[in-house]
Amino acid sequence: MLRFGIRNRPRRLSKAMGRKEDGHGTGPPGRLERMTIIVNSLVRHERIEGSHQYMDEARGYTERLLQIAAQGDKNHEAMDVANYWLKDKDLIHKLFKVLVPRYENYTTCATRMWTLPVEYPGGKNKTSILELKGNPWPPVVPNPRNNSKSLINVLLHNAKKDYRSASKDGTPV
Amino acid sequence: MRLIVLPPLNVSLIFFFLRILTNVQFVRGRRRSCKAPSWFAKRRVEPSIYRNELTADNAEFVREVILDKYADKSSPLKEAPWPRNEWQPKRSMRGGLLAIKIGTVPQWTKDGRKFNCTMLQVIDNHVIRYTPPEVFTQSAGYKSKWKGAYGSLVVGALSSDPQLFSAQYLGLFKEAGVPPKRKLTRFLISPECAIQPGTPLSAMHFKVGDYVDVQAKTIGHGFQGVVKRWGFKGGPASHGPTKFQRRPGSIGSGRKMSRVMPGKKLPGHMGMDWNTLRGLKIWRMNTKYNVLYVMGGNLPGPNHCYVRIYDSQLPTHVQQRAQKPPPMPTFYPELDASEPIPEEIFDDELFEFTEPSIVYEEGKK
Amino acid sequence: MTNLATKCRNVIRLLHRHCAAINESLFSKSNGLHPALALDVAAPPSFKQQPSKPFSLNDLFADNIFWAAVPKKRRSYAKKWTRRFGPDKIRKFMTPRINLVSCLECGTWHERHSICGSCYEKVREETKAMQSSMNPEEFHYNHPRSEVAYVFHGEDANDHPDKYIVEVDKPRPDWWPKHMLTKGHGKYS
Amino acid sequence: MVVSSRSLSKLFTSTSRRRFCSKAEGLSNAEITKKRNELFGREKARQLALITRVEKIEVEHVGPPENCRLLMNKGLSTPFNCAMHIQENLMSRSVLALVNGQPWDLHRPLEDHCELKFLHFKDEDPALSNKAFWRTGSFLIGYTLERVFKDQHYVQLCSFPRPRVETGSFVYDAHLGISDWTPSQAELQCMSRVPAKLQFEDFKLERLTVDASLASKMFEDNKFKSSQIPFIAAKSKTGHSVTLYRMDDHVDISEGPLIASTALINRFNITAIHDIESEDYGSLKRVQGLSTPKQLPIHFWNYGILCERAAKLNPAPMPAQWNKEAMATRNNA
Amino acid sequence: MAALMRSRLPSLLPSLPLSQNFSTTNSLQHIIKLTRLRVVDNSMLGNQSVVAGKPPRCIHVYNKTGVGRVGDKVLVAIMGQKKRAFIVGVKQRARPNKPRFDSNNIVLVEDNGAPTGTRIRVPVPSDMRAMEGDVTKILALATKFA
Amino acid sequence: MADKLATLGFRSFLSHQFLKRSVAAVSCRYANTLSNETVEKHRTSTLAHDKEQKEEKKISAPAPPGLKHVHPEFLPNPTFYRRDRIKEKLERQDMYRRRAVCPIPEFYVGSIMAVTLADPYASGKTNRFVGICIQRASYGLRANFTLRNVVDNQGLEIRYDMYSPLIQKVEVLRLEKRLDDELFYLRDAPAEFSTVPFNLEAVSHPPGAPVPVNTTKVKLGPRPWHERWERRNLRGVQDLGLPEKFYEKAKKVAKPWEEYDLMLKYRTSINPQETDEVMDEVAEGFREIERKRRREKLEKS
Repeated sequence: MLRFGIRNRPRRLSKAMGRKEDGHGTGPPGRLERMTIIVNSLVRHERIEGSHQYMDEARGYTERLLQIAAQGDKNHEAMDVANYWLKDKDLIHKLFKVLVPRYENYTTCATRMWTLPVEYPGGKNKTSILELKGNPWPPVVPNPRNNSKSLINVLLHNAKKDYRSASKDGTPV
Repeated sequence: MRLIVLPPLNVSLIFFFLRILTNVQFVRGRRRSCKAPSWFAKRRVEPSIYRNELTADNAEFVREVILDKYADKSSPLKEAPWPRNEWQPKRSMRGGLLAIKIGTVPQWTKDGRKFNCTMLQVIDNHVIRYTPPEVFTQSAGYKSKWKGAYGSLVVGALSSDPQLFSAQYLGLFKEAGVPPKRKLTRFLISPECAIQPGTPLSAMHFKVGDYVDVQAKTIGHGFQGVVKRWGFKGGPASHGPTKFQRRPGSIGSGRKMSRVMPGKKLPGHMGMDWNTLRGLKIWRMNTKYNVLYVMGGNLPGPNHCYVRIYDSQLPTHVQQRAQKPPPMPTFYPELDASEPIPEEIFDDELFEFTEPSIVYEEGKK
Repeated sequence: MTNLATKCRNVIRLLHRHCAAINESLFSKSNGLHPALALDVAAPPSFKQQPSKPFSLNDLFADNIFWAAVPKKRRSYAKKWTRRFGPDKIRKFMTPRINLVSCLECGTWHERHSICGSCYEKVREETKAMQSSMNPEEFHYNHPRSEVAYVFHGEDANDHPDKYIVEVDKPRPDWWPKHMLTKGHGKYS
Repeated sequence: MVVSSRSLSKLFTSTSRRRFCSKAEGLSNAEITKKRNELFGREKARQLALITRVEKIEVEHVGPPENCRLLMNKGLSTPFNCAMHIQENLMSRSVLALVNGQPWDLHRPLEDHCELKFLHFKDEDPALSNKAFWRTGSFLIGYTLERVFKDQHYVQLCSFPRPRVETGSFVYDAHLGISDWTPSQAELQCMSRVPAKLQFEDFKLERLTVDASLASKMFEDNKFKSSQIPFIAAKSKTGHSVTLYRMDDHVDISEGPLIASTALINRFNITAIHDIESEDYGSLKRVQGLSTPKQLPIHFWNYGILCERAAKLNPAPMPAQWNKEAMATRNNA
Repeated sequence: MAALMRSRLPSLLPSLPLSQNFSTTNSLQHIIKLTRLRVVDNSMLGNQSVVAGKPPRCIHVYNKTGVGRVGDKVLVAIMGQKKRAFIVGVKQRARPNKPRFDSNNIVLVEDNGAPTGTRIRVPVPSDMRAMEGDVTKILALATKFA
Repeated sequence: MADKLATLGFRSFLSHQFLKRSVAAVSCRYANTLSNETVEKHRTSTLAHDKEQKEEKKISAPAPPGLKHVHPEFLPNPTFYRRDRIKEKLERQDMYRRRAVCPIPEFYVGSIMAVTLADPYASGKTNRFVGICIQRASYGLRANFTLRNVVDNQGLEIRYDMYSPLIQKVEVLRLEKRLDDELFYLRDAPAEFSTVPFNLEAVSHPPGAPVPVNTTKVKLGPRPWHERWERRNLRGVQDLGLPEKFYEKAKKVAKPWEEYDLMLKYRTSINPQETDEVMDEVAEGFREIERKRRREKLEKS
C-alpha cells in the first residue's frame, strides 16, 4: 500500500529525456528506461533534483521497489526486479543491505518530495527534490519554524483552556 | 451566541438569495454553462493559507469546537416543527435527494430476467432552506414558465469542515443550523410539501417500488467531432475520399434556406452536461447505508458523481402515486417508523439471493 | 488562366529587381565593414550555410509556393501586437501573483508551496561538499554496503558504530539543526 | 497611610466629577481632538527645530537579509529609515525595532550608536510584537470611542491596563457619557467598521515625549487623564515628562512601544462593552476588542471562536487612582 | 456421411485454390451478406455443397438490420441456386446461458416453409423453442437442444 | 491520511504538498465528481447525521493463503473509477447469500464441469451441459465462466453467470488445472481436445490435496486461426510450426517491459493488505455458510 497520494493514471512522459541517438528508447519502453535511470540515481545519491513530473513518477517506482525488496534478497522475484531497476549492480547490495533495514519499521512512506522555487522569469517546468528519508545529507529545510508562540496560536491556546474548563464544569459553551 | 463577524456577511444573506444549482434549462440545441451564475455565494477559500498558521493542537481544538457546535443537534430552531400537510394527488410535488452514484450491479427478477441496477448512496442530506412561492418568484434564478406554482427547497449533502469555505457561503447554513455542505441543489416543490430547514433526509424519503427521475452531469469528452458526438456515419474509408472520413458533410441547403439552422449538429464540446433519465423504478433499498438500487445501468455521469433524485414527473407515475401516497413531506424516522426498519427492503418481483434457485413448473409453457 | 500568367510575370519581374539589391547589399556594405574586413563570423549565420549557387526560378516552384495557403496581405504591427498582448491576453501578464511568501530566514520571496531557494542553495553546496569528500571511486561505482556516516572536523567517529565513516575535513556548518545530532534523531532527518 | 490616600482620592474624585461635568458640557470630542492634535504638532515641530547640527551615528543592523553597518543622523533618522536602506520587505512587515536589546518604536528617532534588530509577528518568539500589537489595540479603541458617538455624548477616556494577550482581548476603560445603553451586535459591528478601515490607511504611530505641563494642558478637559498625568510624569525618567502617541489626529498617553503603522492590522472587532465599577473613578464602561495582524491570516471561522471569547469580561484590574504605593508595586511588577 | 467429415471442422477450402474462393480469414462472427454458412440438416443439397467444398453463402437476411441472429430467415446461394434457410447457430458471442457455436449453422427450407431435410444433425439452442412463426416447423427435426 | 499529516505545525508546511495529490487527481472529464478518498471521509465524518457505524469485524481466523485463486471474483475490479467500498461490501453480501443456497465448488480453468440450468422449454424444466471450463472472468455478481464441448462434431460454448438464480447445480467432474489461464485456442484445436462425454463420472478430489495440473500440450489445427497464438506465449500448446517471420513480428509487437512496470501492476491489481482483508471476510463468510448448512441438517434430522 503506497502511503502517499498517487495519481490515478500514469504520466505518459512522452517528451524523451534523452534523444534516441543517446540510446534512450522512446514510447513506453523508453519511459520505463528513463524511470530506471532516475531510480538508480536516487538510490545512489539519496537526494536528487529534477522536473516535477519525472520525480513524482519515479517516486512511485522507488516506493514499490523498496516494498518488493523488503521480501529479502533470497526471493527470486525481488532480485529480478532489483536487477532490472538498478543498472549499477553495487546499488543492489545497498538496496538490500542498507535501505530495506532502514525502512523496516517505518509507518510513513520512505521518500519525501519538496517543490523548488520558480527561477525568474518562470515559464520553465516545475522542478522538485526527491529524497529518501534517513539520508545523511543536511535537511532541506534546516530549522523549521515553530509557530506555537505566534499571536493567533497563543489566543487559540488560551481559548482552548477556557473552552475545556468551561465545558468540564457543565456550563454550556 | 455566534457573532456575525464581517459586515458584508448579512448583506450576502439578503441578496445572494441561495446557492442554486439550476436544473437543466434547455435553450435551443444543447447549451450548458460550466460557470456558476454571478449571484452564487463565493464558495471556496485556499485552505493552505490558513492551515499552515495553526499549530497541531490548535487545529485539533478548532475541530473539537466544530463537532460540539454541529454534532447531533436536536432541533436547531426555537419555533415548533412545521405541520405535515396532506398529500394532494396530481398537485403535490415533493422535494428530492442529492445522492452519489457508487456503481452498477446485476439483479434478477423472480422469473429469471436479468437487468442492471445502479446503486445510489444518499450521504448526509439536510434541508437547508425553504422559500415559499411568493418570495421565490422574486428571487434570482426563478423561471417565469413555472408560473409561481412552486416554492424552492434547497437540499445540501456532505457536511464538511467550515475552514474550507468563505464567510458568504457559511452564512447560507446559519438558518438551518447544519454544518456547511459541500454540495447544494434545489428542488421545485409545491407549498404543502415544505420541509423545515435543518431536517435530515434519508433514503426512506422514497419507497421501494416508486418511480423516480434521476439527473446527473454526463462524462465530459471535450471537443469532439460529429461522428462521436452525434453518431454521424462520416465518409468512406477507402476509394480515395480526399480528407473526408469523419467530416459533417453539408450543413444546409441552397437558396431558400441559405443559412445554417439553429441546433444543427456540428462538432463541439461533448458531455459534462446535465442529463435526466425519467421513470426509473426503485427495486431495492439498504437502509443501513442509505443505498437505493435504481433500474438501469445507463445513468449519466461517472462513478461517485452527484445525482439528483426526485419523484418521477411522467404522467403514468404521477397517477400511480395518487393511489400510493409517499411519506409526506418526507420520512420522519421517529414518527413514521412503526416497527424497527429492516436493513434491506426488496421489491416483491425482485429475486432475493436468500431464496432457492428459480424452478419453472411443468404446466407453464 | 490568363491572369495567372500575368501574376507570374509580375512576380518574376519583382524578384529580378530585388535579387540584384539583395546580392549587392550582402557583399559590399555588410554591417558597415569594408568587405575585406567583413569577418566570416560577422556574416549572418543563415547566409553562411547556403551554398553560393546562382538564383534560379525553379527553386521558387520547387517548394510549390503557389499551392501552399499563404497570407495575402502583410499583418500590421498593431494587429500583431493586439493578438499577442491584446485585451484578451492581458490576463496572462497582469494577474498578480498572490501566492508569494518571503522566507523568514533570509527574506527572499518564493511561492507558498515551495521551499526558499537561497536557503536551499547552502544545503545543496554542503551536500555536494560532503559527497565529494567521499572517495569518488567508491561513491559512484562501489557504494559501501552499510549506512554512511559523515564525520566532520572535531567529531569522533566511534559514536557511529558499524557505519562506513567518511572524514569531512571542515567543521559542521552552524545552521545544521542541533536536535539532529543526538542519537535516534527526530523524524525530520 | 494607605487608608488616608484612598479617602483623599475619593473626596477628590467626588468633587471633581461634579465640577468637570458642568465645565465639559459645551465641549465635544471632535474639538478636543483637534486642539490636542495642534498642540502635539506644534510641540513636535518645536522639538525638531532644536536640532541645529546633524551628527552622524553608526547603526549596526543584525538579522535578515544581511548584517550591515549604516551611518545615520542622530535624533532624526528612525529605525524605519534604516529599513528603507536595507530591504523593502523589512519596511512593510516590521512591527518594532530592538535598539541595543530594548524595544523601540519604528518611527522613533535614534539617539546614539546602537545595534538594531527588526521584529515581526513570525519571529521565533514574537512576545514583544504581540504585546505592542495588543497595546495598539487598546489605543485604537480610544481612537474609535472618541469618533463614533454623536456629539452630545462627551466621551472621557480613562485608562487601559497593561496588555495581556492571554486574556484574549484588549481593553479601554472610559466614561462614555451615555446612561443606560447596552450595545447590540449590529451596533458593535458598526463601531468595529471604523478601526477596521484603518488597515487601508497607512497611519504612522508617532511617539513624542512632552513636558508634563503641556500634557496636562492637552488633557485638561479629561478629568481622569488630568488626574493621572502628575503621577505618570513623576514616574518617568526625567521626572516631569509624559510620552504621547499620535495616530491620524488622535493623541493619547501611553508609555510602552506601539506598532509601526495601522497597515499591519488585518481584522479588528470591538467585541463587547461591559459596565465596571472603579472605586476611584466611579462607574465606567470597559470596552473590549480583538484584532489580528495581516502577517498571520486566520480563517473567519476560527476568528469567530476568538471573538466569542473576547466578548467575555476581561479579568484585567479595575482602573485605580495612582498613589505612591501603587506606583511602587507597578514598577517592580 | 460421417466418413466425408474429416476429423477437424468442415474444410472450407475447395480442392483447387481459385482466387475468389481462397480465404485468409476465419468465417465471420455473425451473419451478413456473403457470410459462409454450414448446412446442418441431412438435405441432399447440403451434402452436395459439402462434397463440392463450395459452402453456401448468405445473400440476404430477412430482418431490418441485415445482421442474422439465431432464428432469422436468410436467402442462401447454394450449388448455384437460391434457397431460403433458418439460422440455428451463430459464432457470435452469445448472451449468458445461451450457446455459442463454432460455425454458423443453417437449416434449408422450401418456399412453403417446410424444411428440406428430415433431421438436424447438431444441437440447437433450446431458447429457439420459444420462437413463433414458421421456425417452429424445423424444430421438429431437432434431436438435441443445448 | 492527509488529515493526519496536516496536524503537525511544521508538517503542515509539508501537508500542502501531499494534500493536493493525496486527493487523487480526478480528471476534468468527471465534473461534479468526488474522489474515492473524499467519499470515504464523508461517510465516516462525525459531522454527518447518518455517520456509518464502525462494526467490528468478527474474523475468527485468517484466510488460507490460496483462497485468492480459488475465489478470484470476490476481489473487486481494480480500475480506480470502479472502486467503492460500500458497493463491494453489499455485492459480497449477496454473493454469500447466493452461495449459501446454491454452493459453487472450487474449480479452475481446465476443470471438467457440469451445470444444470433451469430452462422453461426443456423437458423436465432443466438443461444439463457438460464441458471443459475455458475461461473464468469478471468480478462480483457479474462473475461468469465458459464451458466448451463438442457434441455431434459441433463445437459448442456456453457462458454461465455464476450467481444467476437460474443455475440449479454446478458439479466439478474433474478438478484440474491447465498450463494456461484461458483455453480459447481449443477452438482452433482438433475436436478430440474439447470433447467431453456427457455421462462422465465425477472423480471426487481428496480435500486438501494439491490440484493436479494437466500438462497436455494441444496440437493446433492448420491456420487460419481465431487469434495469432504465437503472440500469446501459450504453454499448453505444442510447437506451432510457423515460418520465422511470424515470430519476428511477434517479438516486435511484444511488450516485455510491462513485466517490470511496478506502478502498472500496482494500479491494475488490488494491493496485498486489501486482498488479505477481503479474503479474511470471504473465509468468514464461507464458515458462516458451513455453520448454517450444519444447522439445517440438524433441524432436518
